[in-house]
Formats: sequence, structure tokens, C-alpha cells
Amino acid sequence: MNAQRSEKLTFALLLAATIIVVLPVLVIIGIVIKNGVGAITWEFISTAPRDGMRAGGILPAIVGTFCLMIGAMLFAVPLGVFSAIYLNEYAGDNLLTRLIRLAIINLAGVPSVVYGLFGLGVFVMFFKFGTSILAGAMTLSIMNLPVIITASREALSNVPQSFREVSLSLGATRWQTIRHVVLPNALPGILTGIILEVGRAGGETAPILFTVAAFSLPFLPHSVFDQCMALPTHLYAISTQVPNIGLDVRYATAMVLLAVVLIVNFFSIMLRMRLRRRRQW
Amino acid sequence: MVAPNTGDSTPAKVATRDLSVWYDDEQALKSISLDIRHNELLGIIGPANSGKTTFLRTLNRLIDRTPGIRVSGQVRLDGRDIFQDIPVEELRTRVGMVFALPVPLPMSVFDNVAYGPRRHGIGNRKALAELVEESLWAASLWDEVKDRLDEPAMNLSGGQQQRLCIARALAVQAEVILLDEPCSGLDPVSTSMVEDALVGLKENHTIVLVTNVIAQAARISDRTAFFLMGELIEVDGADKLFTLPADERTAGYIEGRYG
Amino acid sequence: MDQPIVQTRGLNLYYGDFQALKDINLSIKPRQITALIGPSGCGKSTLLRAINRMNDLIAGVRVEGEVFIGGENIYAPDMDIVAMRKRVGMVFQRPNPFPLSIKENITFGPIIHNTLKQEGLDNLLERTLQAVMLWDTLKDRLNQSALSLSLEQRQRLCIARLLAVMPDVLLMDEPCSALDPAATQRIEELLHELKAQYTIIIVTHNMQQAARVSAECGFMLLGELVEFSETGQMFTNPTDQRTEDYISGRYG
Amino acid sequence: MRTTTTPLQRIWEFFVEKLIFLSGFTAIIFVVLLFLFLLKEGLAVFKTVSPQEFIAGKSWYPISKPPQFGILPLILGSLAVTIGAAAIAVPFGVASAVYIAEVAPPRLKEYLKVGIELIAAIPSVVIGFIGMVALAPIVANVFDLPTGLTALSASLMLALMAMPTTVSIAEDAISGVPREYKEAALALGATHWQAIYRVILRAAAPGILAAVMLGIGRVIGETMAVMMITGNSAQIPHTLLQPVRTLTATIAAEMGETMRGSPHYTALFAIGIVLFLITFIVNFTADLFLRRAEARR
Repeated sequence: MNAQRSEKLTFALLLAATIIVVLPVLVIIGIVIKNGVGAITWEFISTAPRDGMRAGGILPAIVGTFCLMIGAMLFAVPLGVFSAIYLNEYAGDNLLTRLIRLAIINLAGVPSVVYGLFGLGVFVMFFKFGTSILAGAMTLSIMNLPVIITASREALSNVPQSFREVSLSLGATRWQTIRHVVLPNALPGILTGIILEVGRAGGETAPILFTVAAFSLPFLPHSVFDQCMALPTHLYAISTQVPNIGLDVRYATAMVLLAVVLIVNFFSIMLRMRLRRRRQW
Repeated sequence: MVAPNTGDSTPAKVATRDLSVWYDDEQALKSISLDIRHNELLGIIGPANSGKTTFLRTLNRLIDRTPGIRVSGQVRLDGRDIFQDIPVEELRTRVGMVFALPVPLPMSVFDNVAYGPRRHGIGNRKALAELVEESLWAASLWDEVKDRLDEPAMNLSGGQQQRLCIARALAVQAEVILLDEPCSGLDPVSTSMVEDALVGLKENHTIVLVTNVIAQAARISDRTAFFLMGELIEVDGADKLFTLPADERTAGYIEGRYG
Repeated sequence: MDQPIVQTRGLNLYYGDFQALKDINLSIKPRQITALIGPSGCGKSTLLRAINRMNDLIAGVRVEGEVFIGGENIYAPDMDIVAMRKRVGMVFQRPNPFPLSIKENITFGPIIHNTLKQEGLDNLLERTLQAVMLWDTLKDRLNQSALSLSLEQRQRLCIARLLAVMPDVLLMDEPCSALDPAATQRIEELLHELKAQYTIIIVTHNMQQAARVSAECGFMLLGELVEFSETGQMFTNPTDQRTEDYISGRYG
Repeated sequence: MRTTTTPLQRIWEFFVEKLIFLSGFTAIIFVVLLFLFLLKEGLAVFKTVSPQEFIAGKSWYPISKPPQFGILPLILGSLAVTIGAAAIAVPFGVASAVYIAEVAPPRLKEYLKVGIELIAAIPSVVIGFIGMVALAPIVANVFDLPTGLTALSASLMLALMAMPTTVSIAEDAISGVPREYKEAALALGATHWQAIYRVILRAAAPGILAAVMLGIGRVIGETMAVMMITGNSAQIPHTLLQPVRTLTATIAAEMGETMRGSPHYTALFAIGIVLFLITFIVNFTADLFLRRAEARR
């Protein structure tokens, strides 16, 4: 077989592998929608569960998930973005920054359930927040931190050095340079990373399992020290803990969760595409 | 080493003494002693990696940003040591820099020129407008862009962008302007417009022009310095250096034996 | 007079809407060095890369006209590009040896073209490295990484890697721009050696280099081939005003 | 206009910069805190069992009397699932990384990347749910098993979850190989595929290894999906067709029922330490590879 022929065959095989990798995601989304859409009613998304979660809706879980997403970002975003600025704009390459870098990649790889343990011990027990929205949001935010730092740092380092040099050569200070030249140009990239993590905060289960989640709580939270329901834990509970729940209700819950997460991701993808089109340096 | 050229009676605007620069273990500049006079246009020529750009970036301390950099010796601006006596922001305000490729910031023409003054606390719209006009005028760009001030600076042609960068340095009232091969990306017409702008600026500014085109240095510089492998080989009036160089290596470079 | 080995006829090249080459008609004679000069952005590298279809790699490139290598139009639809590139080798601005051993760099071409057995490994290594004057320095360290070499040695290795596939034409895109004066001089000497066997087309931003090494020379400006003539003629008595402007340093 | 900054501005900048420095250290503080905390709570288990019994003990019966805390079945459970997932994820992941980085036309490349990102976006509890209700019955049918909740089902779903990490990092590594190598190879008359497998893949090898490691790290740390699909039986696995229980699932499933400070509670934290150490090693090695890849450019 000559080189060109074997090349064609190999590329076809690679394409096949790629399809096998990407196709399941569409299958999963398809299955969830097909089986769940029938059970989605206005009542389902606007009322609390009744009858041991076998009837009624999932409103408290939706609200709880949004509370956790927002809460997690309140902590993680400022801390993460500032850390990224430090690492990219101020820190040189020395032992300390290497340690920080190592810490960040390690944090990014820690299993989510270990974050759950950490949140349980530190926020629930040590700081005595109890199982609460506060403890859960803090736990999620620490889990989100490394990714936000990494994404922000990448966005910052994509701003051309020449922009910084121009600003400095005009006598601007370091912070002025960051504030007026670097940050505005890195912002879309930073936002992309943040939105991605909002989605992850909404979909994670293990870290909130013992820090915030209520099994069933048919009313909405009033303060950050309340427990709340959340979509992922709710799906877990009705799938494994509660017998005799209609499969369509479970699929519908999965569909709502998937919708929340995918819509958030969709925004992130749109933002990045716009960013790529706009960038011209 | 070359003795500092002090034949002129006016004190130097910028003076370096035994200036050496290392990148980690590699010495990029070797004991440079050079006086740059008030309101002269000093050309710097030399092959790639001869230290021209390093020299330029040392004069306004942009070199500080390079990891692993080490500097020894002195640089004085109007007699004051730039590493000790002058805050770095002030130094960079007074000693402006124009880079090899034009770097318009991603904002409008007006905002580009106003960027520096705004950082120095000028917020008054009218004062800014005047300053912008003056600077663009001095960079020989006003007529071409006066109706396009709100357009993104990226829309200008290469030659216009480069003059915009000069105007930007003028807007913070730079006294010394450093230019690092400013015409390397430009066509002949744009090149001659930038050159004309530089010659016009000479009246009130000290200009240091690094160039890889020997003819450009010969055309517009008052004096020319020749760098080779981190050393200052010689510096002399352009008429002399290009016709009767004192050093064999300068002659070799001008005749194009290397580079 | 030899037949031209490379010929372009009405060659136009576009990057999207931008026309980078305008109606280029060029004839390159075999076994001599031809230089292409001009200010940056004039299209000289683009023209060079059109001669072995390296431009195919760039999205949005459109080519009109013909390029003949030894009488064969390489832009013909049924052209075997791979076989053509084997005949028309290229040396790049930045030396780019593969991150493999010195030996693997040299054997790369012969292995993919199944010619290694015919020549034999030892012969191949000695022939190519001798030709670029690296044999004596490197013969005992052929298994070391090519990235351990100096810039000049890397560029020589890249040339040796090319000679291993026995091309007819060598395209060189500013091969000395990353090198210091002494290395430049030695590479130029190497070019003089090589031209006995190979047709060399060199793109350079250094006019003096073109004057030193080439027999014929083309001056390009804004995508046009302004002037093409015998090198001595071009540098002493150019026919076009723009050539004269460039040679006397009015640009850049 | 020489006066450049006002005192107020300077004070403001001072504080902003200090805040920035402080944030830089928080990441380190959290890692140290996380590890110290796990140590503090987890090491107490060794009052009840010896380290050998804990790591090599063959039975995990935390609520029998006396309780038995041997995590060997859990380690082997994690291992079985991980090997199964890696066996699928590595070849397919690397193949599609090559396809996306080198072969796919630009338009298709965009769509494929979005598709890969969507996989990453699906919450693991949804993957677990689908595995449980849609995949497990199929597996049970095909292999004629009493239940489809097995290591194999989990491996299949986890391979999918490892994909985004593996593909995108490997793709970065491949696209990061300097263009010049490819040009040089093509200029020697190589076909595109010859350039890929003889030069590009070898130049990208450290990055691809890192991608594989990080994908595996993702699988080891995954919790919800394995908890829902593996069948959660803490026995030493002999084939992929039987139920297993992983380290992560054990923590998630049992933490809700323990008393604070009880041996069971500390045992779960000790499992946390084990997980932390495993992922630390995985990430650390992957980072070494990545830095080697970077140094090569």
C-alpha cells in the first residue's frame, strides 16, 4: 500500500474514533429530553415536592442550585482573579511561585468528594456554619478556585506584552497598566472561565452532599445559614434512595439540571466565539 | 572601549558610563560609555544581536522587566542617575519609546494619544483635546487623522500607526524619544514620512534611533554609533562614520560583509 | 545555455482578498544560485513557498497560473505533491531540526521514501554530513539530540537532511538570518560548494549577501517581480528606478 | 505636568497591590489547610487499626461488631474501574486529539471542540443516572448478568468522563508542536500522516502522557457516577463484570451516617488522605511532563 493510500485510511479511522468520542454526549442529551420532556409542566418547576417527593415539583431544588452557584462565585471570583493577577503580573519565577503553581494544579485534581470532606470539617464543624448554604457555597468556591485562577491567568498572559510595554513606557504605574490595558483586554477570557465554573458549581453533587443538601425541604431558604435542596442531590436522592418514583419524573429532573448547566455553558461558548472574532492583535 | 565623546561643550542629555548588561550569564552590553547630546538625532547601527535594542531598553528601564537581567554602570539623565535618583514612572515619562512594530492599543486614535496624560491625572476633556491635537501635529499626523479620531487605531495604515506611537510619546511630553527600528515594517513612502517627522522633532527633542538600515542612519542622524556583539565600536558624525570609519569592523559592516 | 529548471508563468497568489503575488514570470537556471531580494512583505518568501507548494498549508490561499519544475506544472490537478517536494527541498529561516537524534533527522527522508536500503545507513550519513562539513565534528555523536547543536550546526543539519533525499532544487528562505557573521560566511561558502550539484534559490533581506552568492537576482516589491537580471548587472546598473531606490537604501 | 501620581492614588495602589499579593498566597494556604485537616481527622483511625491492616485488609465492614476497616477491596475497585476506563479512553482520546488538532477542517474542528466541552459540562450525577437506567440494563442483557451495575458499566461511563480532559490536553500538546517541524517534514516529501506519526507525535509525547495521566486522575476522583453505577459492593473484584465499590463512593455513601469522631468517621477521612495522595502524585507527574513539553518549544 502506498503512503497516500494508507494516509487516507488512517485519517478515516481517526475520524471514526472522534465520532465515537463525541456521539455519546448527543445520545445522552437525546435520551434525557425524550424521556423527560413529557413530565415537564409549569407545576413541576414552580412548586415544592409533595408526598415524599413522589408528587409536586422541584422549585426549592432549582432555587437552591442558583443560590449555591451565586454564593460560590461571590467567594471564588475575586480571590481567583486577584491570585491570577498576582501570578501573571507580579510574581517572578521563584520557589514561592512554583509552590503556588504546584498548589493550584494539585487543588484542581483533588476529587470533589475530598472537597466535600474538607467543607464538612472546616465550614460545617470548625467554623460552625452547620449544614448551610454558606458552608456549601464556600466548599464549592474552593473547588472552583483553581480553575478560575488558571483560566484567568491564561487570559491575562494572552494580552500581548507589547501593550504592557507601551503603557509602562508612557510612565504609567504597574497597577495603572493592569487596570487600564491588561484587564480590559483579558476580561472576556476571564469571564469565559468564570461562567464555565458557574456551570460546574451548579452540577456538582459530592461537595454539597454533606455540607448543605437537604433530602427534602418543601420550602425556600430564608438565610445563608439555612439548608437547601439542590438539583444534583435531588436527582441522586430520587434515583437511589426513594422507591416508586416514576422514571419520567427522574428524567425530568435530570433534564432541568442538564438545561441549567448547558445554558450556562452555552453562554461561555458564545462569549469565547465573539472574543475570538473580535481579537485582532 | 571607547573614550566618552565629550568634544561638545553642551552637557549630555543622556550619559552612560561603563554600562554593562547581563542576561543570566550572557553579557549583552559591554561597558558602554556614550554621551547623547541635547536635541541631537543619534543613530545606532549594528548587526542582529549586537546589543542595540538592549541599550535602548536600558535607557528607560524597560529592561527591568526581563527576568534574569543584571545591570552595572551608570546612566544619567540631565546629570541624575536613572536607577537611583529618578522614580521609574518619571523616567519613562521623560524618555519615551517607540517599538519596532507599531503597537496601537486596542482603543480609538484619540484614546491612544490621551492614554498617557490620563494616567498622569489630566482628566479635563478640553485640555486633553488640545494636547492630543498638539502631539498629533508634532508627529505630522494631524491632517491625516483629524476626522478619524474616534476610529479604532488599528484601522490606520502601518506608517500612520507608527507616527501615532510617536505622538503618544510626545503627549506625555517626553524629552528623549527612543526608537527601535521604527520603519522595519513600513514601505518607502511611509518610511520617509516617519523620517520627516523625526527630523522635525529634533528641534525640541533628543532622539535615539536604532536602525538596521545603514542608509537610514546616514540620511537623518547627526551622529551615528556602531555596536557589535555588545560593544560600542565607534561613534562619530554621520558624514565621517560613513565615509571614513576609524575602525576596520565598522568599515566591514557598512560595506555589508556581515549581517 | 541550460534549459530553465524552474519556471513560473502568470503566477498570481491571493491570501483571501489580498494579492500577494502579481503575475510573476520567472525562469531559474539549473546549477547556479538565484537570489530573490526586496523589502519585508514584498512577497519574496511567498514566491519561494509557491515553488514547492508549501503555501497549501495556509488556509485561504488561492493560486492562479503555472509553476513548472523540469517541465511539469506542479499546480496541475493530478500532481503528486509528495513526489514533487522530494525533488524541491526547502531550508527555513529558523533552523528546524526535528527533536530527534542527529541520525534520525538524516534518515527521516530516506525512511519515508524507502530509499534507505539502497544507499545504506553508513553511506548516507557520511555522504550528507560530509557535504555540509559536519561529519568530522558529529560522527561520534550521531545518537545525540539534534537540539544539542549550535544554531549554525542545526542549519547545516537541516541542509544535510535535505540532501539525504537527493533533491534537484534547494529553496532557502533567509537561511542565515538567525546566524552570526562568521557562521553566515561559512554557510555562504557551503552554498558555493553545493551549487555544483544543485539548483539553489535563496531569499534574503541582505542585499550584500545576494550580491556575494548569486549569479542571477530578482528584485520584488509589493508582490511584483520588478526586475530580474544577472546579479552584477542589477547591483551596478539597475534598469528600474525602484530597484535603484532599494539598492541605495531608500526603503525600510 | 511632571507630577504624575497623587498621594491618594499611591495609597490606593498600595492597598490594591497588597490585596493582590495576599490572594496569591491563598491557594497555597488552602492546599496546606486541606491536607492538614485531612491528616488531623484521618490519622486517628490508626488508633483502631494498624496501617497495614488498613491498606491491605481484605474486608470493609465498618458497622459490624467489631468493625473491620480494610480498604484493599476499595482500592482494587477503584483500580478496576480506572483500568477499564483508561483502556477505552486512552486510545480513543488520543486518536480524536490527533484528528481534531491535525486533520479536521477548521469548521468541523470548532464543532468537535464544542462537543468535547459539552461532555465536560454534563454533571456526573446525570451521567450516573443515565448509566444506571439506560446502560446497566443493556450490559446485563449482553453479558447475561443478574445486574448491570458492574465495573464494566462504570468503566464505560467513566471513559466518557475522562475524554474532555484527555482530548483537550492532548490536542493542546499536538497543536503546540512548532509548525516548523511539520513544514520541514512536508518539505522532505513526507505525507501529512508520516509527518504526524514520525515527528509531531514524538515531539508532543510528554504532553500526551500528561493528558493521559490527568484523564486517569479524573477517573480516580470521580464520585457520583461510580456510586450510582458500580453496584457498590465492597468485594475484591475478579472480573470487570461484577459489582465493585470505589474509594470515592465509599466516602460519599457512608459519611452521612457516621458519628463525628467515631472510628468509622476517621476511617473515611483516612480514605480521603489516600485519595489526596494518589491524585497529588498523578497531578505532579503530569505537571512534570507538561513542563518538559513546554521546555522543548
